[in-house]
Amino acid sequence: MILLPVLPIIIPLAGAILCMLFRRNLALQRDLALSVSTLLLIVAVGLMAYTRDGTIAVLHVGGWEAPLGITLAVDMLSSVMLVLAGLLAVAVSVYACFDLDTPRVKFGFFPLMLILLMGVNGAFVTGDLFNLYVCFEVLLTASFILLALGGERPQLEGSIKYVALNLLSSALFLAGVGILYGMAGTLNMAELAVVVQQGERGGLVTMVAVMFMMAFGIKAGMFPLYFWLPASYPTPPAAVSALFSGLLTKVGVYSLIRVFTLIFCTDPEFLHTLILIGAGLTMLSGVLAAASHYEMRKILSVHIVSQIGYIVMGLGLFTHLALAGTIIYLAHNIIVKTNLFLVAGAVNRLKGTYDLHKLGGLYKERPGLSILFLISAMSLAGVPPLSGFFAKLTLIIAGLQQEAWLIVAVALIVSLLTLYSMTKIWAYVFWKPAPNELPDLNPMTPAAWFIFLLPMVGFTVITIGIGIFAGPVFDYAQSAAGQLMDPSGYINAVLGGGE
Amino acid sequence: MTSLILRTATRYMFPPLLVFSVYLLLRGHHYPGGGFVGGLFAGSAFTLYALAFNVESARKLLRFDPRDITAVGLAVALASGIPALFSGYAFMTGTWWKVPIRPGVVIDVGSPLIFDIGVYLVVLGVLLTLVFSLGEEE
Amino acid sequence: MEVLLAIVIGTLYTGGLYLMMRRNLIQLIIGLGLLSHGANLLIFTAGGLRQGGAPILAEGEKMFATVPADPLPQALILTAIVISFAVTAFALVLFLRTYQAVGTDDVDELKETDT
Amino acid sequence: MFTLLITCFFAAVLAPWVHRRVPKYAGALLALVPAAVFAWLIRQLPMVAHGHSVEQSFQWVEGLGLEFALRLDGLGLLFALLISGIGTLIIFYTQGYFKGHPQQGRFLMYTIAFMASMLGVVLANHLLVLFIFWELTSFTSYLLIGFNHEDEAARSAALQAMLVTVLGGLFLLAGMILMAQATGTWKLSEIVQRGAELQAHPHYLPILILICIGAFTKSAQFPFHFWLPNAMHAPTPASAYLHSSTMVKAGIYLLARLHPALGGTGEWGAILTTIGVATFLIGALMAIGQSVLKRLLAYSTVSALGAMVMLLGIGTSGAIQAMAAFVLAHALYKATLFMVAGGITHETGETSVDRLGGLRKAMPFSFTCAMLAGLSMGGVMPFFGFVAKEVWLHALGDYPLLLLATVAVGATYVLVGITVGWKPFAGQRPDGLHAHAVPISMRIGPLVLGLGSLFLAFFAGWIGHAIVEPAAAAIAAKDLEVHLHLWAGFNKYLLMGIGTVAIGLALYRTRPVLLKTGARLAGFARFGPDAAYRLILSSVLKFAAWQTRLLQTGTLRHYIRYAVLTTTALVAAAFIRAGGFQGLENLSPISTRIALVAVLMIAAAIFTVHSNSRLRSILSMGLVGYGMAMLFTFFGAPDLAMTQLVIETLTVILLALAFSHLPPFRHGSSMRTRGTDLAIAVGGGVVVMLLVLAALDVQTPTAVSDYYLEHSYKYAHGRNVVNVILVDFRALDTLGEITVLTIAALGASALLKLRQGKQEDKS
Repeated sequence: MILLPVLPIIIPLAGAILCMLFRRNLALQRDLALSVSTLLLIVAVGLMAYTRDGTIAVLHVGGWEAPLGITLAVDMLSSVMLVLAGLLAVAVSVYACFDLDTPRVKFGFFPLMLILLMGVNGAFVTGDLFNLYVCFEVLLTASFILLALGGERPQLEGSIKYVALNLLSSALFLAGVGILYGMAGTLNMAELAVVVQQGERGGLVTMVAVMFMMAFGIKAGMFPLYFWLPASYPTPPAAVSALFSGLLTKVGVYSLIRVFTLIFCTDPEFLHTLILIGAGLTMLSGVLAAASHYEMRKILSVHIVSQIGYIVMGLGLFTHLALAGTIIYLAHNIIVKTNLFLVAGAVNRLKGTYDLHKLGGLYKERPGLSILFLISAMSLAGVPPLSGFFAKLTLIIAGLQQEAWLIVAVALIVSLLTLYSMTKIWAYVFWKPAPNELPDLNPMTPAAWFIFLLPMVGFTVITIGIGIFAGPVFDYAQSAAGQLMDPSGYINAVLGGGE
Repeated sequence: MTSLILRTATRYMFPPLLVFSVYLLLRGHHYPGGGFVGGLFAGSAFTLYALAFNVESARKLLRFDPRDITAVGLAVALASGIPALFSGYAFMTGTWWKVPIRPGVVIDVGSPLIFDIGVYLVVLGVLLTLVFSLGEEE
Repeated sequence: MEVLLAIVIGTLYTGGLYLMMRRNLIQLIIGLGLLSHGANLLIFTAGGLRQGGAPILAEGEKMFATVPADPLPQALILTAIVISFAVTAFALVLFLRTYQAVGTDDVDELKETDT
Repeated sequence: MFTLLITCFFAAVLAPWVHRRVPKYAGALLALVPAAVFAWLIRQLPMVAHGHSVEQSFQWVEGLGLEFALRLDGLGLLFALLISGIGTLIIFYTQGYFKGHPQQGRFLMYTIAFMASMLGVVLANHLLVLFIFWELTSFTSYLLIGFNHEDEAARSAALQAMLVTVLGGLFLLAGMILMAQATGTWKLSEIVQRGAELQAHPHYLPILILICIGAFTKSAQFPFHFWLPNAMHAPTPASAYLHSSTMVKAGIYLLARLHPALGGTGEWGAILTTIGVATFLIGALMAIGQSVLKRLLAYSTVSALGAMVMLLGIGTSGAIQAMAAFVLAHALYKATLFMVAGGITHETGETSVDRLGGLRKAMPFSFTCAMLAGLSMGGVMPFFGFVAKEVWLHALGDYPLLLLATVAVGATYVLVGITVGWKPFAGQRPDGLHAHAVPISMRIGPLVLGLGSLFLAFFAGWIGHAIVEPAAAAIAAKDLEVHLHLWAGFNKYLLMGIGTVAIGLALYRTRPVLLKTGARLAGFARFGPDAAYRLILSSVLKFAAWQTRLLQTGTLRHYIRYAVLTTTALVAAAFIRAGGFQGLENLSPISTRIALVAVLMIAAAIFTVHSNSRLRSILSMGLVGYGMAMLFTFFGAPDLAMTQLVIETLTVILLALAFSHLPPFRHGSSMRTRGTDLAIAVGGGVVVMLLVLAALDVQTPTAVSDYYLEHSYKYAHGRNVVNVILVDFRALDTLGEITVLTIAALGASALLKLRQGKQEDKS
């Protein structure tokens, strides 16, 4: 374990540096991005295999044993997140080869994407709170630029909201880190966990915990902090939206899960109840917003919010089963949501618009694309036996076990509304005849179109696969949740010298 | 701002500022200073130059595209973590070599110093990228 | 002393937040600047104030004679300062570009993407 | 069984491909699949009739207790036979109905997928497996109802059917999970043995209600019945299959299946009987006023479904037998009538009974089938409908009111039977009505089922013993003997049957009057559940739009307000929860120079906020930064001070550079807004201040720093500990940090250049 945990950070960085050095060679950048993403996926799978039996891969960067230096620690949750990030990177790289305008590529889409991945991966592997902050800044800065790069009015407007609120969140995060350091004298999350458990100043811990909840809540897109998301996510090209929707909010959620299972579990009665309330409101508010929009990407964007509610619901319930549900939901959502954005991008590619009122007739014209959309949409709505069904099922069983009637009721109603807004897209874009003859704008050859669709096919196969092989998936999530519920393994691995 | 006094002052200030920045970089490990401040000072020297004359001539003076300097700096910083791997240590473990500069005087040169040089380059490159492109904006 | 600094921090946060809620883009940036000053000072204060000198070992010494200031918060703040400089610089350009594209620096008028 | 299901789904996936290869015989070819299933089921018949069951199971999601468990018993067999048998005929029928239709392949795919799902529902032995297939039937039904997808009405009907059934499905899911938690098992075969345990559980009533809602929505019980008539926008083969003979019976199946577990209590009887009777009557009443063929049939289906629920609610052995027999009889005649109706519409393009007539010559074949089915529906000797009606009346012997209702409703069935089976074929053909005989593929189905209604009646005894008895035994969870007779002797029930037919004939005579009354009463639909559905849907949408407008205002300032307010409120709540301050300790003395700097910083900050001039505002912010640098110097942080100084200067320069491109401050806010904002901001500031003070109270352990101070020179070869931390101890942070720097600069320059590039493009 001298190298493996740090590879997800340094591989994309190295790739990005190469891209920057070969600024002018766009073809090379594209190939680089693709190969780096593939390499990342391989590394992630390697880490997953290594941590499969519950071992935690620990690396003390610089050879400074915890808590002196920065320690990277990869557990099952981290490695599944890394694998998903890798998958997403590969898919988006392939997709981006066809769907991006040259200026955007020229001004650094690929290096930025790689840096974004570096930040995201860093957030997943790090075991150090301040390092987490740095990783957040890395991925945020990269995302700011990716968002704004088009330089068009909506993108710029969206970027401003995105930047302002995320910087506010960073300031909160930083303040929280500072206070926590002042209190515990360490930044290592495992040691923080130990100190916080022992400390008698529970009240202060709870206050700081709330700050972290808010800081990550903004990034994750929770109610009532999510408003930057629908303002900004629908503005960039589909490749960027897909990348964002799949990764950025999920890093926020991941961090919430990490700190609220490892460090801030001293006062679940207050904190986790707050999270649960937030989860319910997030689900509801997001899905209602989705019901009121008539633009494909906007609907999908506010659905991100609503889905975050489900993911966080498991954390709020804070039981073994609920966390397993959260993990399945995370994985499911990353795959399905990204895919929906890619499909939306493909629709736009064909027809030049995302407007539900203007679109139509694609069921007749493009049966293949229709099926790709339908499967993902139904998976999102939780139609069995796709991935979304098992994710929701686990959460609902967990909720009923806790007799948390209200949140279960909300979750069920929201899933009906999700179904409603997904069928809305389906009815308007695919079933309804096109109101005006829309020209087919697709200049791609059938072969290119096929490659363009490949990532979507892959994701669709995965969402079906998760359903069919729900057994092993569930077992994995269950073990990962077990690690989270009993963090002593993590703490010992990090502080006990590791390897 | 482009007054004669500033220009003349800049002409005299520029070389010492640059030297000072390198000095800050090198002594940073033991005294206040380091890559950040060093890079900032070096950057400030060029910024001053750009303010006194114009961006065009500052670019000429620099010779390299600041973006390349940044990328190279980042590469140096990243690469400084690699040597440790060859001796079987964790990534970024400090590796130190004794370098005799004069008979009898031996100084420690280590990978963290190389890392700091990377930082210096990045800060310099970044500052100039920003200043030059803002300065070129009309 | 700490109480005094806490008041300073509180003021910086108040000022920063207030400016962020104004309508001008520039005020938004200045607000962010104040906010990051506040956060840095917060880390500094919360990390413990010690007037024992800089954490720099004098030439020839092997140990610190008196307990110097805590070096770790300093390193953190240094990182935070540089990051916030970078982000502020980018935000500045972004705002500039937005002003040029939209023709206003009034935050209230930037609502095309919502609703 | 598992293989059968997989084969069916596989066939569904292959259907479009088959259709592309052999467009003319796709239906016939694909019909072989359900036919094979049917054959297999028939082979199991003797075994099941002896009370055995076929079981199969393997693990799916062990952690959740989800086993893919299947079980074929009497009840499942009855339904599975209907599903596969009618399925075979329908798929074959489709070939003719959709002749030359480009999307026939897709229709076949959906239909076969539906069939497989439906088989899954009746074969499942695990609650969740049942639920999965249950949802799949809703989903395939959506695709089938919306098959004519360019028609707005079809789309909205599809959505309605799906929303209603899926809503019910969600209730069902909750009920199932609670039931599993109450009984400790997911297996249906075990749950039905734990009825007593379940009925004593405190969650019994909620479970019962949840399950009932699920079943009622699916089986179109009042007040959820409205989706079924609207679902008639589906192509006729789908209506005949899903919305009369199979899918709508899924709810009935579920209630029957769970009868041993949930049934037999007062609550069960009350809920099922009330809803059943209401549906039974309302369906019949609504059917009277209809003239569109399919809607007429749909309402009579609603009524029939109500009857089944009612019989289950009564729950005596007799009622259960009657229900099982009626399920069979109803499926046979109703599917036939639908297929005939489809044939008529297919050939004439006409949907309303009242514009049809005189078709007997053009469509003799359809006429025959329609008569057979119509008579069975009317409960006339010697049809199976009659046999079922006899048992039914027998079962209601103790309930005079229900008997009365049954006679009344039975009369409307007679009316419907005549209206569909006789009316279009008799009398004069209206002008301009063209008709041909239906193609062969569309004849087989109605013929087989129509004749089935006749023949089964003659083998009533055997059917009763082999099919109805095992089913009824499974519902009642005890052994019972079923004796069905074509001729049960001359008794009062026979008289009632005859009376029913007579009243029905009389009703048919007065049909024009009834239609007029019906039309007059149509205004009441405004208060009906269909209207309620629309109202609820549109209210939800309105509320959604309202909340979105309210929250997503587009104004950044509001978003910041929400964030600051929430944070402040929650941190304050946590502060209060912690019991406020515990007193301040460990304070260091105030020195004058620091106090001066602090005051300077506060003043500069206030001036920054207050100033109306950009330059002064920025310069005073710079002053704050310099104040920070001074503080850093005082507290032993020379590196920090230096960096802060340079960075602050650069920031001011950058801001000033940018200013030349920006206008001066123009947009003020009202005093009130400013006041509110100030209050919010002060709240935020105060909370942060409290946090800092609270944090000071804690003795800071500094083991890590102490290590750094002690070993920095020894192990990391550096005297400047801060620098050593940056480039060695925590070098990874620095690496991240310079990455941020790099991309921020890159991004800024790209943004600036992008525009220059654009301008070049334009010129």
